[in-house]
Amino acid sequence: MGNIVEIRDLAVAAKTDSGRVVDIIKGVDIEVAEGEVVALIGESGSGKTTIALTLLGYTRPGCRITRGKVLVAGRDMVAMSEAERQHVRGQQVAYVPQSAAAAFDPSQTIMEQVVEVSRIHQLMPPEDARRKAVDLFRALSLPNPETIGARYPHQVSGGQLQRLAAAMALIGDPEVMVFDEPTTALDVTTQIEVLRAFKSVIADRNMAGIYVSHDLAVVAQIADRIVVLKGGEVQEVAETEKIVHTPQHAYTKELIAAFHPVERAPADPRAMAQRNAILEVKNLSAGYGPTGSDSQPSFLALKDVTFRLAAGESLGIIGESGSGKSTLARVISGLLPQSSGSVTFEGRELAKSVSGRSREELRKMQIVFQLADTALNPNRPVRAILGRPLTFYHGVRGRQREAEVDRLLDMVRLPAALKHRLPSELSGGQKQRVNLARALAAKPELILCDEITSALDTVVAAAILKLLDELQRELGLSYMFISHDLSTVEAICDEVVVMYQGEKVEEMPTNRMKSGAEHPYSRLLISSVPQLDTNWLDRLEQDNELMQAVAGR
Amino acid sequence: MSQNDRTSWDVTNWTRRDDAMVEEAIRRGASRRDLLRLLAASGVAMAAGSAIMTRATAAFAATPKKGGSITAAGWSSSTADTLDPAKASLSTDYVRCCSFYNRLTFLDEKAAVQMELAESVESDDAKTWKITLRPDVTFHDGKTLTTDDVIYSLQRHKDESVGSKANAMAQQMETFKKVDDRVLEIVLSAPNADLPIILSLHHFMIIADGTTDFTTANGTGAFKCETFEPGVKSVGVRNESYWKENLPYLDSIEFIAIPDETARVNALLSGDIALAAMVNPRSIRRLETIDTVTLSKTTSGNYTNLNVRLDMAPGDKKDFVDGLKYLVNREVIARSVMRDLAVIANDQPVSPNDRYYNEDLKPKDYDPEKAKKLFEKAGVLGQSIPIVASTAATSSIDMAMVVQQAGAEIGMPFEVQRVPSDGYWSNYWLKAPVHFGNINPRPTPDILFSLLYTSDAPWNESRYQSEKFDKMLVEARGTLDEAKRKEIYDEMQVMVSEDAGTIIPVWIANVDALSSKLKGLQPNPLGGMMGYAFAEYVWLDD
Amino acid sequence: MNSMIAGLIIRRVGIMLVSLVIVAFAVFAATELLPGDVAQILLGQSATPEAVAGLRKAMHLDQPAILRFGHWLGGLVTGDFGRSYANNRDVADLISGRLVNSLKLGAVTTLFSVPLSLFLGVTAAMFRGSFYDRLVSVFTVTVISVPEFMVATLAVLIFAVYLGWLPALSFANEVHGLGELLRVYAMPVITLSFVVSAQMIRMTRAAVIDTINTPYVEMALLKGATRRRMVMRHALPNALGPIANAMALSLSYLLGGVIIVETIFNYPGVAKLMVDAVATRDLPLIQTCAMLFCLSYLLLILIADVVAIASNPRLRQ
Amino acid sequence: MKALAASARRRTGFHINTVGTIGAAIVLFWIVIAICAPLLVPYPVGKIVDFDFFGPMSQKFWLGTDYLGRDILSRILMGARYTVGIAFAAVSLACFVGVALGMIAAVVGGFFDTALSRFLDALNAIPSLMFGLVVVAGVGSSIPVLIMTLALIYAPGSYRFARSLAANTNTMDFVTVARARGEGTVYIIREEILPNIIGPVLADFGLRFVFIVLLLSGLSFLGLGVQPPNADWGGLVRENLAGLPYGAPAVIFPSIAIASLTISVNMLIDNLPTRIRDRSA
Repeated sequence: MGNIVEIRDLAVAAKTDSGRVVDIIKGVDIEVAEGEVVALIGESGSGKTTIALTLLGYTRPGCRITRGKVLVAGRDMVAMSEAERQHVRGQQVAYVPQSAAAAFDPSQTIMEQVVEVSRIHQLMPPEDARRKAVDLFRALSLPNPETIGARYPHQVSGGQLQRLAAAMALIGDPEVMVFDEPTTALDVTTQIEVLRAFKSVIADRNMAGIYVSHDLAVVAQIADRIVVLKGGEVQEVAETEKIVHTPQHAYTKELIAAFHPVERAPADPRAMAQRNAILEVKNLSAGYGPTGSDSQPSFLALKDVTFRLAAGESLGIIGESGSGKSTLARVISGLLPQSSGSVTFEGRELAKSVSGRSREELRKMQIVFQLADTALNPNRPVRAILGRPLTFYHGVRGRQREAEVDRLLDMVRLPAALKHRLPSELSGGQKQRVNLARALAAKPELILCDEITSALDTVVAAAILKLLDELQRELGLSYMFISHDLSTVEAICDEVVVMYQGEKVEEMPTNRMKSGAEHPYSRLLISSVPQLDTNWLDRLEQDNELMQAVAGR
Repeated sequence: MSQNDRTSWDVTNWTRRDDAMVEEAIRRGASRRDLLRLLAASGVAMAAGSAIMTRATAAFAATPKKGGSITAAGWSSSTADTLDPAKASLSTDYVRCCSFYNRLTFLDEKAAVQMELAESVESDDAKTWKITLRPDVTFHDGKTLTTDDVIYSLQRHKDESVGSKANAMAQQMETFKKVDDRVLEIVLSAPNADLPIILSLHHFMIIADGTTDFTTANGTGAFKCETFEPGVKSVGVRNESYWKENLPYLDSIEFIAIPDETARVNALLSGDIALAAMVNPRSIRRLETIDTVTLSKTTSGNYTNLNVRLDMAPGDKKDFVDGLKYLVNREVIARSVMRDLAVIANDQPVSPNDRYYNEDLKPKDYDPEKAKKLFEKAGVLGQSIPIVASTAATSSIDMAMVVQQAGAEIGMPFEVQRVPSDGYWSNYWLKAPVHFGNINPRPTPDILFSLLYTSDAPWNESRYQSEKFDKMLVEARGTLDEAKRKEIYDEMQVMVSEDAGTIIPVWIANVDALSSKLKGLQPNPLGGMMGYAFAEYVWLDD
Repeated sequence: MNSMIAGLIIRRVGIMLVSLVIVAFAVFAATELLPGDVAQILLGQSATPEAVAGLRKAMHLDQPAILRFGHWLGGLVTGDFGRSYANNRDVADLISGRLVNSLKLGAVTTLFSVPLSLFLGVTAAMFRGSFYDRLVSVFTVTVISVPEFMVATLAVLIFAVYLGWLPALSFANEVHGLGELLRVYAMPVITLSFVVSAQMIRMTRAAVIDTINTPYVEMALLKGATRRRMVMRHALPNALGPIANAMALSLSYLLGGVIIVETIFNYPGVAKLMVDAVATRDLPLIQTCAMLFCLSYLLLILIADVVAIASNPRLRQ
Repeated sequence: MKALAASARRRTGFHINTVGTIGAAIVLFWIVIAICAPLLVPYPVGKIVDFDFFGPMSQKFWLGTDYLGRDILSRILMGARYTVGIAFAAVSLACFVGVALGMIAAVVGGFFDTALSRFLDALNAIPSLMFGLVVVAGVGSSIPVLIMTLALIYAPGSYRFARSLAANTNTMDFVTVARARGEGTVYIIREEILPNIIGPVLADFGLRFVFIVLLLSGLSFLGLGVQPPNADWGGLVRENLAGLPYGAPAVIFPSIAIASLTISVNMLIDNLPTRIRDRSA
């Protein structure tokens, strides 16, 4: 079996904003045999997407291939002229983008874009191309294959778009497919279908592929071999099974370890019931849009939700996008007034909006957002970000405030020297710690964590979770932990609430999640989380009808 | 700013005001018996001395030709443009009225009264006037001219709702009596020998009886109105049955206004128009080098003056006024501001072309040191004194800057306040302590003095008060001895020059530029474009 | 889609009416604050108090200001724009001819400048960073920076006076044939295009570059599309919304903002009409002109919105 | 990629390219001239120093003389005060008012936002030159009136711009956090919104500055502007326009001055120092 792709000593340089040139890929060798799928895995900044794109002879603006070869079917993409590369793209090498929702031109129908490759390269008459596209839609098990092409991208769901993107790539019968995190933006239940579709077309056509992902469990289902990248260099290359079960390199081991979080020892339910409820939510409904005659908003994002959180405990809220879990956090924190129902904090009912609550009430309940990038004011240094709540809630100023800031940074395990930096000068994990420290500055009783680990790399996320756990022990905090990622919730929560389309479908202790879920949706959701097991996808059996209903949303 | 900085919203311009002044002067002079004779006499003298033609002079000899069409451009127009002679206010209106209508009388290039629609205007007592109309004059719509038309045309000015500019003037015409179709009688409220001159005013154009709609013009004039768009243009075509023999020469004339002087000159140079009225002295250097352009220059009694009100600070201190007279650098104004299209004047309004002009009265020299001493004496040295100027008063801003600079050099800071030309005459002129005015030619010293300098003069710009002066004026009116009158006027000129607060630095010339193919344009002392009546007299020569 | 656009138009028309009333009132108040009134200005220095009073009465100026405003507004509803104070003509008559002229000039300028701006903007975006792109941006910056009366006067001097190719004045009427039309309109159109194009080119370039940086244009590139195809098929259609908006803003200048060009070329358009009206305090005329400018501005914005919606399937629903 | 960008930003400081440097230099040059003009003028601005008008460039009069025979160099140097000064004051006022109202509208929202936006939009529909004419015709032309008028003309645009930027920032999580903390509107505007929109606002400031210089010269063309003997550059061009057929330096140099200022401001804002750019991104 010959190698269809051979990357030899590839180096890519990028020009920074300040005009400095840095190497982001530092001499990488990768080969892909015919019919083989190789996964590139690594955290953000590892250079995996950059490498994948060189297969199409493309680098993002500001980047440049400085040395090495990228041989596709024996021809060097680096040395080629731009016209030759255009000829190769779409025909020999095709690309499936990370977010199909963004990669489809919103102003054209799907069919036009799917057959565009054949039009550009004049592969076949438009009629034939259309027929072929419909066949591909069918092969990718898309609903209504005959008519789906006439729709515009915004009219189909994310999971379908991702499969349509694959159809778009397959129309030119490429020899190599490049998948760039094709399922990262999807909900877990949707991800399964997409993965299955990919897997089957690759197998059918015996194509070679490069599969870029940060998610080992996903990669384990589809790749033959895995290349582990870090900082633009290859750390380890091995068969999937070997990587998963017997990783050699320290970094790979770390990756695998992060996948198996320490399970939390569940609190005693009886003890919990005895403890005072710090937060009680009763029949909470809220939504957006103009209020109708029934005094309910036109779009209800939250319907009649009731639960209770005991002091010192952690409650997980899980659900997929659109389940209303973030709305729940906004309502509890007073950012979005509820249309009905009540929120009781430490035995006192809270006013609907921030302006009606006392400063003390606000102080005791803090909210931490998912994206530290947007949650921190990019123009204020860390000390100002942390200092403000100190001054605001506790009136601390001057030297005392500086000392408090240092203490807070220490509490989230950050060096005090960081306080002079701007958020943009921090790494993702550091930002999230600062984000957390700001909430801690208020000396709260309860922290609402809205997907705080979702945007982080696995290893970093695991560290943050550990920190949260420690802080809870030290400070006796209560958490309401919102996430779509079940393993995260598993790691930190005592109790789990499952949300679906704005409603609470089930509540259970965390340790019963895998075995004891009763509601069909809960079961579907929980079973859809990929396992670090190469055969997981093939063995998975699910309620197809329910899955369709969920995926077709 | 230059002399021609008139913009389209500059509705108040000198011509309208000028006419108002003439009217007023004549009205006030009504008691005088021999005004008419004096008018004619001085007019001759003035026209002889004042009209200077450059290359256009040669055109006098040529034989007029019929045919051809031209476009001519004035300098101001607006939506207030009108074909209603009663409301005419801009040069543009006058040009149009002159081409579409006729008056009972008109003033020729020598400022002498000539009969137009009237065959005769007679009176024994200057109170009851008998006017006989020319026979066989028809309106453009074919109707024959009768006394009814004349009575209607004159009487409507008395109706306030018409908004006539000549309302005040017309009030003295007490009754109109139709004798027959060709003869009418006008009885004045008081005797006025000047009625023939009054009737030559542009506002007293004769329109058909009962006309209220002025979207087009139904007159007896040389051209029929084909198109009229206010603020845009008018087109007149030859009136084939015009009662004046052989006139007009042109087949048609389009009249427009181009407020921007540069644009106006450029349009002439590119051949788009055949006449550009009122060109900037600074364009003349260029125009003189171009063969296809002729310049028509008229020097008359027009002047822009700096007025200091004697009845309020700082003009109540005579030394200030005297100092200012020495501070005005007349030579610089004539040379730099007017580019030599001006004659240095001596602070009194009688022009050098007038036979009553006092030759011995010399202009004050520019003497800043003397001025400084006088200012010091008046106790105003170092005080910032505002001078109000506006493009409404020709070249006043430039003149103000000359004075300002001279003041700055002796430690006398003048603050030039440029105000909008819009509303200048009603809001600033005669009102501000130190301001500019602009006065147009008057046929006699009597009119000038009674209009501008007697104690009860309506436009006593500097509030000059002198019983002696008032008496002398009355005396001169009644004096038939020319030498004696000259003597009195000479002294009055000295009085004005020395004691009044009106500083008249230079006499200003008007220059019209025309295509050298356009012939027959003669300078008229009453204004550019042949006193606005050029349309029927000019012809095209190849 | 149609109902969507219809709904939008209805909503817009409502907003327009509100805006128009605001503008009408603002203009009315501003003119009331100006010193002097139409009667005094019409009569000038020959005005005696009696004559002014008589004329004011005849023109109903003695009525309270607010009553006159209400009267005018009432007339407007019935399609009566009132009569000009200055010359007692129907405002509608006065404006119609001028408006046609302005619209003609505006239309010719639009026909010339919009394709030019689109072409330059799109090509500059396509070859971003190239010498050509720099040339275009130097051109636009220069054009943006030169006062329009300079451009106009220079153009007249060169093309009319020295070369004699084009007339120095532009009369909108009596134009026979296309050749003459081009000759007559050439200079004002060139001058105006200078003024309006620069901003349009800049905005077009920026909008296209914005869309070029999107993943779907990158996707087109990865499908093997040429640069041209990327820009024309994918970037431009998606940039149409912002481009249309920028163009509407620029073109709204063409009706009321062209006083200088109208002055220099002696072109009888509505801008000069309104300036005249201000000078004579001719309220009905001022009001109507102001309404007209406001209306044209709002209409252009509406058109831009419709273009944005028509070019974006997401908004169409 | 993210790490790369982060590491690049860590090397902050202000980086500015050549074009931006040239632009900044010219702008700075004119600002210095505007401040020091009285010390630099070879002749008094109002003094007629030459018998000729529209005199050529010479040893004595570097940039020739104007229509009255005054030294053009002196007039341009002093004119810088008015052009740069008035434009700067007007644009500052317009941006201050516009940005302040825009941020308040974006943060407060609701009826205040709708009413204000609607009203300012309607004002925007009145052609600017026309508006200037009406005001100046009404209250006369003095420097404060000019500044106020120009500011009023450009405030609605500035408002719109700032409002949309602030509305974007307003949805950011850090603002939400501040709001959840219980912070007041003033704090949110001053500390959370303003620092994040200041970059684009500055760029907008520059662009508006250019437009105001041009509008000011347009008003001067129509005869309204600074009081004599001084003149802003537009006024200089206007009063010497008759010299254009003679190719007089009196009309050419003021035009060059206007163009150099506006072009350089454009160059500067198109190539703002990178740090400011990053904020806007």
